[in-house]
Amino acid sequence: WDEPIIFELSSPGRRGMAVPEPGAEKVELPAGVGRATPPALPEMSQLHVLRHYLRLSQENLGVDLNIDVGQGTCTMKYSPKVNDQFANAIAELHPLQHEETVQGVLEIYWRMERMLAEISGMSRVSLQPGSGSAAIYANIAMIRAYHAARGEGHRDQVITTMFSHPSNAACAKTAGYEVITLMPDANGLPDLEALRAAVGPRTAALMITNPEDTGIYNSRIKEFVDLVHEVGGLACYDQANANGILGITRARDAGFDLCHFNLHKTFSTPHACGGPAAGACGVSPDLEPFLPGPVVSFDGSSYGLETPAQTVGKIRPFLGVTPNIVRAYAWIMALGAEGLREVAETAVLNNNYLMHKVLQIPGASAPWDQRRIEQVRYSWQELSEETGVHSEEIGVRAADFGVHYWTSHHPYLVPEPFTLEPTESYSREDLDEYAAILEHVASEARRDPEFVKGAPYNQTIHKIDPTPLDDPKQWAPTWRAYVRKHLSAGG
Amino acid sequence: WDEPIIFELSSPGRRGMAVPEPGAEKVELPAGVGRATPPALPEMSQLHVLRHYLRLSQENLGVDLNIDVGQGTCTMKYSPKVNDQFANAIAELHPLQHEETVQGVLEIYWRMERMLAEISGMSRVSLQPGSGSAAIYANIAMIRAYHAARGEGHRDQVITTMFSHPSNAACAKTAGYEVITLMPDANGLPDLEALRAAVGPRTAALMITNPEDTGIYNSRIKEFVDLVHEVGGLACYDQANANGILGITRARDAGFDLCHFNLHKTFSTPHACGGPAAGACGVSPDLEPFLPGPVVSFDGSSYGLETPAQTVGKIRPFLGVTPNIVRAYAWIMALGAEGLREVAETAVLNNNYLMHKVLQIPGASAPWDQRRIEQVRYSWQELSEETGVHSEEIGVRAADFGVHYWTSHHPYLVPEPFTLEPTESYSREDLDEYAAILEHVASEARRDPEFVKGAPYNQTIHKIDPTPLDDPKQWAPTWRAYVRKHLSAGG
Amino acid sequence: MTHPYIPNAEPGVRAEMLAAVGASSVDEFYADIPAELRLDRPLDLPAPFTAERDLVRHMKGLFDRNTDTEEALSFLGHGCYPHHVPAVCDEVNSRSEFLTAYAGEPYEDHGRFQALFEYVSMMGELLEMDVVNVPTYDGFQASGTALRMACRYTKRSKVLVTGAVSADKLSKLHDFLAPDITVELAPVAADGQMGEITLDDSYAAIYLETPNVYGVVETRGRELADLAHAHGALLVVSADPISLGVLAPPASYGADIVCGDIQSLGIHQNYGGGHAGYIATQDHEPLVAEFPSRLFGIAPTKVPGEYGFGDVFYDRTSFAVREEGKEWVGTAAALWGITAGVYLALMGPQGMKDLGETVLARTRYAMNALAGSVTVRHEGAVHFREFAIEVPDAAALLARLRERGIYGGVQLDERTVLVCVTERHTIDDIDRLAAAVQEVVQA
Amino acid sequence: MTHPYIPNAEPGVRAEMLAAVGASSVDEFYADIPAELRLDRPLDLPAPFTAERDLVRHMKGLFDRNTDTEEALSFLGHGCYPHHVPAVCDEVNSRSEFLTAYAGEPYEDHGRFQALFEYVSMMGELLEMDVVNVPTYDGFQASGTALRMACRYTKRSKVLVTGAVSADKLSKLHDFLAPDITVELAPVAADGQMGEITLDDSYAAIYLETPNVYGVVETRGRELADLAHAHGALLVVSADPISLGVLAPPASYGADIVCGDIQSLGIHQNYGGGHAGYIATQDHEPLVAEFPSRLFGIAPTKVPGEYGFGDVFYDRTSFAVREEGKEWVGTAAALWGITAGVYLALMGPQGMKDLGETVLARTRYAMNALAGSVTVRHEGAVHFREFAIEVPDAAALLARLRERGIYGGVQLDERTVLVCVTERHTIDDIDRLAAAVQEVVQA
Repeated sequence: WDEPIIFELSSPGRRGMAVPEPGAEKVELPAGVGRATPPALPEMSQLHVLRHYLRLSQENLGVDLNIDVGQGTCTMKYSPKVNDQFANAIAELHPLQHEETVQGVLEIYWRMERMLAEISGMSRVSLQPGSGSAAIYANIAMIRAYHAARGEGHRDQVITTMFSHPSNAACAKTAGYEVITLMPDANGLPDLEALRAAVGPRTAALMITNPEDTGIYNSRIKEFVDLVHEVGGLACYDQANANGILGITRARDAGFDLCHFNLHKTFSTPHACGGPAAGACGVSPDLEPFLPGPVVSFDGSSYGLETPAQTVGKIRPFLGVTPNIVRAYAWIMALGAEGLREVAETAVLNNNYLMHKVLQIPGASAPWDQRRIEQVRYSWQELSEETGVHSEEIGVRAADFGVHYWTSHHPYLVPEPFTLEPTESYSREDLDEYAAILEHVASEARRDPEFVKGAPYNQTIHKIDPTPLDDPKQWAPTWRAYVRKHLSAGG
Repeated sequence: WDEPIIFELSSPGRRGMAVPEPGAEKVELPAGVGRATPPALPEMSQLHVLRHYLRLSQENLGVDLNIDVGQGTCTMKYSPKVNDQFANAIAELHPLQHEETVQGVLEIYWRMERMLAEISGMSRVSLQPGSGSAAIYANIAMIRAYHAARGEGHRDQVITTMFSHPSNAACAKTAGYEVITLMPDANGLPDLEALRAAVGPRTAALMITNPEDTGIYNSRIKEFVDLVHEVGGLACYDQANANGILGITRARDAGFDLCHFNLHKTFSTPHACGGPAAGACGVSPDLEPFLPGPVVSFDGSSYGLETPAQTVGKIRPFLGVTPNIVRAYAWIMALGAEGLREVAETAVLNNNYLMHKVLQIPGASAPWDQRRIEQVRYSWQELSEETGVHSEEIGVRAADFGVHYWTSHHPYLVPEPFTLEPTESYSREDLDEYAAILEHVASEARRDPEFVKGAPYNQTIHKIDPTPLDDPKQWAPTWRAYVRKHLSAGG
Repeated sequence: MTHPYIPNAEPGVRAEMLAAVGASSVDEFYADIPAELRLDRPLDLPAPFTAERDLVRHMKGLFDRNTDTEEALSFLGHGCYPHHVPAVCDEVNSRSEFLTAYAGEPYEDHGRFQALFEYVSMMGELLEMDVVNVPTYDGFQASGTALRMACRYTKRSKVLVTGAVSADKLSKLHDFLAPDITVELAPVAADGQMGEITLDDSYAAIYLETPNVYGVVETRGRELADLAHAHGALLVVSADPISLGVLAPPASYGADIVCGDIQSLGIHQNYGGGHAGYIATQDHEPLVAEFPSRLFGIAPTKVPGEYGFGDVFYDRTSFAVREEGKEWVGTAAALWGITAGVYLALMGPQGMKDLGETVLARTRYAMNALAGSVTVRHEGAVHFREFAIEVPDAAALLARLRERGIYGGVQLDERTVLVCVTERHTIDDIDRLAAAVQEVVQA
Repeated sequence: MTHPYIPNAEPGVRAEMLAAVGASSVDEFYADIPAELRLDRPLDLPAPFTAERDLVRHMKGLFDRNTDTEEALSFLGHGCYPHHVPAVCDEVNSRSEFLTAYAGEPYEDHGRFQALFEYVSMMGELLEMDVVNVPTYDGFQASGTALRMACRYTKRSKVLVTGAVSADKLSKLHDFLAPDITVELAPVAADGQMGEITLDDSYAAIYLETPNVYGVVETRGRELADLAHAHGALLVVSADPISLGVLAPPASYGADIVCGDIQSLGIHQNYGGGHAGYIATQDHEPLVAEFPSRLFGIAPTKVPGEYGFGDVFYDRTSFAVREEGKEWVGTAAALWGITAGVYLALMGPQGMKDLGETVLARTRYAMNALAGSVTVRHEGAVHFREFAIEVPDAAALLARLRERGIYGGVQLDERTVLVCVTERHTIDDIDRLAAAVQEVVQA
């Protein structure tokens, strides 16, 4: 089914939910304070609201339903169902309950922090940020506060790399820094010489990922860190995705001062169509005083909350995205040290196996002849030159077979990119099937490029004309705007 | 997707669930007691089991997803989601807990019994039976015990009607009775004269529905009851579906001695692909001693369990299908007396509205020119004679439009039957859409009968060849039978 | 106010619909109901909680007056068992698509047909039998029907039932097999197994349970099968499928019909609302003909390689032929069948074996732990999950344990308590029970 | 044992895969990691609970050490609110299809695009504004971004912020607006509203909240809008959307940017994990250009009448242009947006109005009930859901109430407690609080 827009299902006088009667005298509002006209929300019975959203859900494709290896960089792994039950167990906790009434949840925070400290080699961890990008921002805020506290507020540059997530650049900019971006060298790695040229007294920090979205591990990472340290800057490791190196190598061991994890990547919390997520910031002892507050403390018998001395303040309300902290904690506890290493090794094996299969498809390549860790940014350049079919179109056509890939592979340095990341969750049979689908679509592209370009064919809707989305006269970011611009008599 | 059979997804050594280690000395089993060869169950990781079943779920169509008015006699109404939360709240109660630890659930049973007594006019109600059919069986068991206790064990005939559910006949037969079935008269109603001819000293009981599956209310129902009483028999009302007469008329008011409800019909518990359901038996004071045990008692301050003096014994384990008792209780409590009457009236209005629409479709008819209460057994006889397309084929083709109807409309007295029951849950727009689909398919049948007969076209699978299902050499009631008969080298 | 559950109760819609059908009021539709049968007052029901929040509040108030087996430490079993329920089982059986579906055609409800076919197929592997029914209500019904099947098949009307069976199930068998079938009870031997019996050619079946009501694993199945078969009777065995990862499937020692309850397989205790019954035989047409339940089988479709599903031998059923069918069939317990299938798929052969071993070991551990302070019955037998203890005053012991937050077991008679141990009970739990029992007994 | 989460950890599969790629061991894939960076020991982590049952047991042990707001009677609010969560909201947001999806293409994830488009559209109706973002993290972030948008739009770098704002949010604003934006704080008037201010042409925005941190409904929005506009500044208003069934939408009195948190709309308290932020403006291109978040819009497809969806004006974002984008965008809180949409669809206009009236009435009732024993602040103002009371020792009062199973409110300072009342609190609940407070105060 292709569900109508919910407003089209409305009928006056219906309702999906009744509300308790006041049971007390009604309050009369002063003139102008009360709402004049009721909002034009849909009026529907409960079954009809439910049916609408259940149908929409069936028009969506979660990890649980498909071979979700095509969301490269996103680490779409299995989020165990039992962890959802755990997350629900804290649904009715209020974040400002007195500490004595939330010892269990505080203990989870505390234990989670200690485990992430061990995994990263850092000394303390904040679980407050609401996502990886928010954690990057928190790290930058700490970097800023650190330098300011040392009277080095003049450091106004942050260096990052082109293949690090755009949030590294964007958060630094938001926090007031000038951003210097290192381009990859001939091997697809950040250019050490470029860094050497970039660092100096204005350097506040280096924000770097390793392996970057290319999947290539930068062997010289410690040299990068050392170079920044030499000029008094801090080194910050974007470990959004640490899935391939859990238990193999740690941020602090390479000298980093700060790092962050995305709990919805490496630590399996569900992506939820785009959040809520959860981030974690790990810091070395020098940065501890600047952590966002509060953090959980433990006196040996009970847990409490404390605010670091020179805290950057609040990154978000309260302690963090607790349901996801609970899920990630349970996930680690289901695996342990040996299990985490098995996760990493299997993810890497899966990636190399899939790469082996994909590179056998005529027209597919993996730029730079390098080993890969957990993911690979591939290219359809060859196929595209031959057929005129673009990578995005191949991904859309693959959706007709119940899988797909995502093409928002900023930056667009690799031509006709597609990034696959099989994680540890998928079976060999899944990887074989995925590769077979890509091979099938590639052969379709050769046989009948226009057919592939016309995809999708068995999705809810057909190929979209995106023109109105960038035209202020036509765009419709809400239904009321659409009605006004496109449906009204004068429209 | 069309999911493979789960055995085809197995790969040696995988598993979906780990089990706690014994933590105690292993028990060695005597020779022959232990299992010799492991069962050939699938070996799959957890995600893969989940994915398989989620995909299967998407190949299924619940009330929540469609306009489910085509399961006539089944009363597919909205089962409120909040009631599922309530049902889950008793998941970890053991049925043999001491009464003092289950006062809440016993109170629900007690209050539910009192409400159903009021709705039926009966004096006591047992909630033990696991379904409507089990409730019919329980009623027959009580009838048998009642007559036996009065020294009238010679009564060995049960009279029922052709349009009553087949379980009335089948349960009576199972309990050892000879079954006499009254055929409908020219008005589609049970024939009073036939009953007069059938009753006598051997009559144990009359098992009758009203309105029957035709949807026609039998105005002379009290005469039927009186006639049976006159010969010393009992009158038992199959109220599986009481949805159209809630608060309008009651079993006891027409003189019935016993009745039953299906909680998954009238009282909204979900049908769950075919159970668990729940039944309720209501009885007049004379039958109380024979109720299945235990029943809940209340001494004014606390609830307990007691076994009726001359109980027929256990109909099923423990007290009943508690999750459904909880759901049905919550449903009544959300509606109250006024709400129940609104349910009935709206269901009847919806039925008459839909009948009005359906009868406008050329080729559709409603045998017998009578008023209808909650449902109608329609006929495509005219269309079928014209086009050769059978009712079942039309229902299958309708499935291509996301709705369907069920054709197990025992007995097959009405030619080319289809039974629609819109309940109170669907909106006028739903009914319009449903009628429009039927009209569309009927016109397809006229235009291109072979096309309709070849349906379905956009379901998971295509038209089935049922031949092997009735051939002992070919049938495969399990995968192992299928492998043996159809896949093995010699097969 | 239009009730959230009744869209067309909205007065405007209602008026338009009435107009469309040409009726002036809903009363017209009820014209066939005689006045003397009409209820002339509103039903006398409690005031409703129309607001969901008010309803939640009311229900929560009731639930707060229960103390469940997660809050107390429970050793209650006796037909309803506290095994671990995998989260995936809950996830699947709470899917709207399964939970709210009826039982439609093999097309739009293909998923249900396949899920249930897979369930019976996995049960078939566990049981080593080729025919398994779509679940009936519960193990009681399954036993009753299995015995009726045996009687119909052998055309005899007497059955010999193990004495090591629960009183409740026996009550069901008596009710359900009456009036035409005689139920004889076999003695229980000192070792807790079914005792010595003699048979003649008038019996339709021997009915055995394993593990039986005392948790004792019956080890003389082969002998009983041979005895039954020598007299033209069938061996009917009721077995909890959760034990079959480690225990021999009854078919392997000659059982003709195997039956039981599947509540153990991934279904919560649900205050007794989690039951479903299975019945299994080999693929022997005359016996298959005696199933009252639905059987699902594979059928080809127009497209080669596709699997369709449908009812095997539908004309056996009362749906098809009313009182001429075998017993009756109706809405039973399909969702629990789907759930049990999920459970078996998650567990796999290794999981079932591991689980069985853990249950065997912990049961034995518990017997040893309690043996210090009370008498453990049938100590020499193999026990799976349950065992009986003898105490001076069973009710008093259980009351004292309850005060300590422990549901110590099910009282079988004044001096006997049945204790249940599963993989859910840790060694610590068992030690806690043993310590509490000792404390109570010594007090 | 092969871990249930890692199918290819099975040794046989692993060996075959290694062979397929021609590697002798997984170590080969790690050859680029220098030896000195390799961890030469296993991670020092607690022993795992591989069996789901063991994990459940461990987690349950932790959860048992919490006492949540269903177990206690809670009047805690202050940014996280205990409104009733309809079961349908839980049902929809726990659907695997939504819960585990990423954020794919508009085709295979059409459902998500539509559900979020519908969410922003319903918010648009509630707010009477044409542009609403796909949710950002939370209301704090929404306020920070709204002010940054105002600064970018006006090209100014000073904002005037109401003093009636929570300390935590102020902390976020200070951190997030530094270093380039100056934050000035307005006084709080005696009636609890934002006090007298003066403005000049250097300000980018006036920032107001309603209901504010004291639960007081601001009634001078129109004046403030006029003042801001007279100086070329914007009026930015943070409002809880749940109040807008009864309170005038800020756009109606001239607000240019409206923002806030949607946790009230069908999302559990989640120990602070249920937040998501909204930002809304009219359809004014230069202001739309300043959104950092994603905006979804309708686009036609090849088939007339079909609705497709996509990103509106994507090139604003950091996804597209890195540091040249507006702030940053990442994984935020989409699922809560979908949930809030479900909530608004269930409630409809009448539900939102009824809810607002019930909250207004019960808040006032609670103020009156407590006024007998403590000082209720800002009594003359219109309060929605919260109000402050003054007591001799706030911490002591709350501790005494806790002993009585009541979480009496949030301590704002040594003498001030903020009390929160929603439709979840019955009149009985409020009476119970009032009685307990009186008892404590008089003791």
